[in-house]
Amino acid sequence: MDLTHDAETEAFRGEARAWLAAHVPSAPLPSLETREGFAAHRAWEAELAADRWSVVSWPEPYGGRGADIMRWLAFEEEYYAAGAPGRVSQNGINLLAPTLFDHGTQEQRARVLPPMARGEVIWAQAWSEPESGSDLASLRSRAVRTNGGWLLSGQKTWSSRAAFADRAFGLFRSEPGLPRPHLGLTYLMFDLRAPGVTVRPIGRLDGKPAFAELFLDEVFVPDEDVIGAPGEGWRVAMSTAGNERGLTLRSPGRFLASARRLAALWGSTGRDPAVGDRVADALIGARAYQLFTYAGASRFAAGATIGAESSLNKVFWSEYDIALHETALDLLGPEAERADGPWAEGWVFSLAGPVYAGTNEIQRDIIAERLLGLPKGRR
Amino acid sequence: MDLTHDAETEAFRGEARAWLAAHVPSAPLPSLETREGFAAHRAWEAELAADRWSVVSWPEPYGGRGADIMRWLAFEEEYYAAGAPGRVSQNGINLLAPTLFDHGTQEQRARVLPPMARGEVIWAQAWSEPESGSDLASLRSRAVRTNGGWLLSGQKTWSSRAAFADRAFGLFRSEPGLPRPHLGLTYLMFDLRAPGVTVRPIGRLDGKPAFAELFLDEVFVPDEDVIGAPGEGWRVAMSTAGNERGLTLRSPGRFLASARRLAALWGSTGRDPAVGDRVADALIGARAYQLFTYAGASRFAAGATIGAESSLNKVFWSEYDIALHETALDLLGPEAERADGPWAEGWVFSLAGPVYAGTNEIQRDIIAERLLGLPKGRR
Amino acid sequence: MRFLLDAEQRDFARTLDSLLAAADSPSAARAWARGDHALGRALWDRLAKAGVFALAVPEAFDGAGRLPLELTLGFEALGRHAVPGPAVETVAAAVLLSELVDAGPDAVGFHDGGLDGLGLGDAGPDGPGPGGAELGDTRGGGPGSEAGAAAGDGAGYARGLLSRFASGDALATLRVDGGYALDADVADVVLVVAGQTGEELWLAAEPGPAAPSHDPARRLFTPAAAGRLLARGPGVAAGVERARAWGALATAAQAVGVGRALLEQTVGYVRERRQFGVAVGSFQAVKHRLADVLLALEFARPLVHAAALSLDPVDIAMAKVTAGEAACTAARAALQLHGAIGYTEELDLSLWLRKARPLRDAWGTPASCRARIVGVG
Amino acid sequence: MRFLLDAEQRDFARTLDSLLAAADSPSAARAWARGDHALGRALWDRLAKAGVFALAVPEAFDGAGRLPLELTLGFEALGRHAVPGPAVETVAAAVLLSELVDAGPDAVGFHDGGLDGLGLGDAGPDGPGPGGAELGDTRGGGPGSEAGAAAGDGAGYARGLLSRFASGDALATLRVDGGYALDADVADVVLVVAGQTGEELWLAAEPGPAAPSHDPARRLFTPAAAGRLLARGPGVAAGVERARAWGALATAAQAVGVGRALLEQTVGYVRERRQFGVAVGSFQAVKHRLADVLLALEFARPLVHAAALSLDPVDIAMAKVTAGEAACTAARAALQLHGAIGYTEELDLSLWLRKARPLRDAWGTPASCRARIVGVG
Repeated sequence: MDLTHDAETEAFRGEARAWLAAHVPSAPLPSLETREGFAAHRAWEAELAADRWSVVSWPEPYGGRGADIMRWLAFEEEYYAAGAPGRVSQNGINLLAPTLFDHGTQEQRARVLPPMARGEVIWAQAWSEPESGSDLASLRSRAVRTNGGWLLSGQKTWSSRAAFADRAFGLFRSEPGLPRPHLGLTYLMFDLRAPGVTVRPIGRLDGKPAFAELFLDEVFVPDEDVIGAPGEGWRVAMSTAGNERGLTLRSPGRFLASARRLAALWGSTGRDPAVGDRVADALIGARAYQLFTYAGASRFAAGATIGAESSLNKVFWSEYDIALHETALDLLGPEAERADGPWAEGWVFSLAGPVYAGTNEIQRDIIAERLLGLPKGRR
Repeated sequence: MDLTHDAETEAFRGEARAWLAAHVPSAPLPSLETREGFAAHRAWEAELAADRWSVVSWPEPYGGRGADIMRWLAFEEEYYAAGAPGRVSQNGINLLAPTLFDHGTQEQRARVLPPMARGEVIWAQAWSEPESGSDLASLRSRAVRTNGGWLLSGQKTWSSRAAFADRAFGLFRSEPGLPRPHLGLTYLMFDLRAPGVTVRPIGRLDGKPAFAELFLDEVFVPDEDVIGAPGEGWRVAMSTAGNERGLTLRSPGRFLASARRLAALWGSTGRDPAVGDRVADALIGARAYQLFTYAGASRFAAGATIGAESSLNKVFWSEYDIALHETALDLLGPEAERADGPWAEGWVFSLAGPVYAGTNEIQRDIIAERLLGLPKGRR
Repeated sequence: MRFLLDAEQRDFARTLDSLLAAADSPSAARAWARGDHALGRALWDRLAKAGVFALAVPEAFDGAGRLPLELTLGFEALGRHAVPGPAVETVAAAVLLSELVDAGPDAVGFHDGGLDGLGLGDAGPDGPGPGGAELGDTRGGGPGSEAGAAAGDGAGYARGLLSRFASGDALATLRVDGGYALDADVADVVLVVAGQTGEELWLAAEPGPAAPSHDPARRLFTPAAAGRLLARGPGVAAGVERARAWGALATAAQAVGVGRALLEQTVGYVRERRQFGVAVGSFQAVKHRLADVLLALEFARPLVHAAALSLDPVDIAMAKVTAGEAACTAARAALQLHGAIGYTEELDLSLWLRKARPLRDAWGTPASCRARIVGVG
Repeated sequence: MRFLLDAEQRDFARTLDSLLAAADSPSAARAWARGDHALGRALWDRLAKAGVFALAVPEAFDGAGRLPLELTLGFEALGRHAVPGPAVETVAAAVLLSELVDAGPDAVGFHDGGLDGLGLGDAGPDGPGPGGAELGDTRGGGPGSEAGAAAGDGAGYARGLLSRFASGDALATLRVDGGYALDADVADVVLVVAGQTGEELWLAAEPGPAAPSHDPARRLFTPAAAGRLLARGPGVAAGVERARAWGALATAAQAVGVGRALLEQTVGYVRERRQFGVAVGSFQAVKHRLADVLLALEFARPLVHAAALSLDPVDIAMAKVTAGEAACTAARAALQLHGAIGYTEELDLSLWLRKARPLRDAWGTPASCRARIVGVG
């Protein structure tokens, strides 16, 4: 057991650090949930990609560096420590790309991944529907077979990034009436500017259009944009969801950097002893999360898969993130009311953590049932 | 709306304060959960009773002063502020006596209450059975009709005070096989030294025999010791349980005094600013609990009954009590490990709060279902 | 001792509730956030007719006398219906000004209308002032245009304002300790407390720069201590202390109302919303979370009422911190139990969700309240 | 980077677990609480044979070299099985004594066996000391009977002790900063750190008065700094600092084991126990509470392992506070979900329940750990 990165990882880390020091914008970009900020973040993705820093864990042919998970973690630590911008491409990189690597065709990977890596095509996810929030299997949007492809109809919601994104991916019911709701779903990619698509941006609590409703009316999707076999969408998607909830949804580097910023804020606001314990807890939590992730990554590197313990990960970071930001707001005192302060957007963002990617209630059910073996079914 | 006690109450308060100042033992009595302490507390009950301070809210013929609820609250504030001993008679005074006032006969009241008021007969409660903790209606101990009375058989547990008490009261199944488990129960009083009774003391976490198991083997109870009609025990008991969980189970005076002691401890240990907020919360909580109780008492005085809001009361004080004691232990630092310190017994006692008199899980179900109208049944 | 609202008080609360329920306050709040204050001012007129704004104004100035308990009922209703505007600030201004006109000339020197901004005369005559000084006069006045105040001296002007507050005719805002003056763009009077010891009270000429709040129906201004120096002296600092107490009390009451609204809407939602084939409200985790919200609110409200009865600073601090935390507890639960829809500005729920945290911190942060309670602040 | 136990480490942990599961540790803990130490010492012998007590002792003194990670595995097992006795204290004493014998004569002066309590000579010869000084010799020695130590000088005596710690043949306890020396009545060696700057190390003659702990298997003694002055100098204070670090680390690991045991027993209980016609473990409130316990433990354990790898004081403080709080979280949940039966000393659960809070506070309270983490302690 050791916590020392190998020389190759440290060299990689050093290279990343140097590049970031030279390239990270000195002033924060405008919020990526605004039109202006979206464009600025897209440009930043291109800048990352130009020097092959946008998708370090992908194979080289697709624009990556073939970094293993330890190097990816090291990159993320440097990335957030440098105060680099949020990743407007994260839906594509973290959710769609792993699915394509596992279930896509060679042609799909060659066509879809490079423009994703360069920020030319930004992806939105299209999982939820108005009547199926936590209960994803109850999806009702349809994919109807047509000549050379499928016609998508129905409504999706909480489609993050969709207000300004280019394309989207999601599940559609292609064989209705099967005995279990998980059956008969198909995983498809579609163009947000195709005929029949209406995008209605939804403002989140701070008014920024962080997601959208999608109205689909016989939107044509060619067969080449089906991932995996038709009807097998649930199985295909679950590998993505496992990934989403696992090690890569929130990298430890993000929280290590936030905790350091919090400690600096505490220092610069007079080291209020009444808040010291909470600052300590933020530092502890970031370190614990880093170590928990390292342990998972080590198991992963040793060939294990990430299972229900990803629910532990999800509950931890989502509650940690809120506590950290609320501590920062408390240090700001009455100033915390300002919605334009540097901590404000992070706080609003953190509030969604316990809700999305599987509510924490559901995650705790999973922890209790799958990790502790408590009886299933009653909630 | 006003928070000023009337002159009569203030005079009563002054009289109580003066009496307590002259009589409260200067050194704490030994724990009432020990044989020696039980005897000392019994003697204290007699001392209270000698000047009619043991049951102030009872009518004068039974040894009380006919104090209304506001005077009772004032008395309790003075009682705990004076650091007076815990009440070894509380099962009888708070649980059995209200039942006798509501459902007992004149003969029963005349026979049972005066010795209870004088501490000559100390009562244990005998509600729970090994297989029915929170699920009280599932009781299995039997009362079988016999000549001139009943024969009790079965097992009771968690009988508080029973290790050293004289008599006990509880519910027994007198008509088995009825369609609902609440039916066919009878409320009886019995002697803990009667033939057929075996008392097995149970040590609580700190080893003190705070409760006992009772094994009953055809214990004869005369008809005169049935309260209410045979078979009506559940209804009779529920009025007691309502009382237990209502305003009188924990008087605000107790927590006001504890919070003041905590603030003094904080002051005498250097006013650690990292703990100041928790000390403030203890002061706030005691005041909030006092005011909540005053509001309930005012409604009660105006003729209302105490309903499901007693569940709010129970959850509040039980969690408050633990938080207060844990703050005290934190102020004591490594000294907190000592089990013989002045805060130690209070802490161990507080830990039982969320479990007994209806677990807090059940109380929260009740709050959600009865006060908020959420759907019943699933848990 | 009768710690219960009487019938008249309950009627007053019920009347306000019905009035506001009928008035579509969510639309007023949304319009206010867009800078359109017409609906909001119409709401204020109706509340003023119901007597809400007279509750902090002495009878001598057309008020109801100071009735803090009734005021908390009013502000709980304002919170419950997300009424926008500088209501707490107008109450605080009313308390401050009435303290000033009651203070003697040793404690407070008023602007006498004839001197420049630095020269202060004695307090004005004792009787009710003309009260007719147009607010426009003073708002236009900079340090160089003091002649505009000749229509009334400072004390008379203050008296006139008090009548206008009581009638709902004027909105005020207040800046203390370098903090923010809420909604100074729409307030008819912008007061700024300044000076080393807080002994100067300025009538600001300009609202100053604006910053956004997490609650878009609140806008945060930083008016400069410039314009007209209305009053000066130790009585100003003392009056500000009283104003703060009332501001904290009214904010605590408003927070309870916000928390109640959040709880009610969430209970309604989880009873209807179905997931996995059952009502979300039948899950025990949901029930317990909402039980905790009710618990927090039910133990906060008595503290607010008791603080209104005593006006004791420690009682007010207890009420403020507890009500503010209860509203935040309610907001967190409401957000979680609504799921994604709760995270949008589209649902009216957001009008309350975004208010909880600002109210928790305004007019006394939890830290400052707790410090006062343990005697270190 | 490979933050995983290797096969050998996993085997070691598994071996200890089986060994202790077979050894009826609850009976040993109950007997220990009654003052009957035979079963407990038998357990120690078995643990010593498995190598646990050699893990803090350098190879030069028959130890395994210092292996902090393996030590945490051992102590997690001790916690999980509620093994009684001054195990952490013996580890801390071993670290302290080995630091002292490694320090130069400038840093530590040892008792040379020929002088009285105040006169200290140079450190003894470099090679292994006689190691045969009977413990009885020193425990009998008061300030006036120093001749009893002639069998070995201080350094040699310390070396001998280290061998005996490694073999499980001697138990030590330690009093620092006026705190408590755990189980000093049964410990073979009672060390007391004293002096203004903590530069004196005494071999106490008497265990001193006893006080009860919330955990009856722990007894708290306050031995006086009297008996024999074993060593003195700045190296003592430095060695105590290292000993504290190891003590905190071992306690953190023990707390994780206690938390795990509480979780496992509670999961087992709620799967079996039925109320209202269903298993208690099927209630969502019960599930979520236990999920939170698992969460706390799963995020504490990596901190313990990382602290063992670095032995950095901040890492150790993080591990200590997190493991201690996790154990208390587990205890609170275990107590609540067992209901009344959990509140009794009869159920073996109580052996762990009563350990959680003492372990949280021993060898570094949460407050002192957090202060160190933010750099103010």
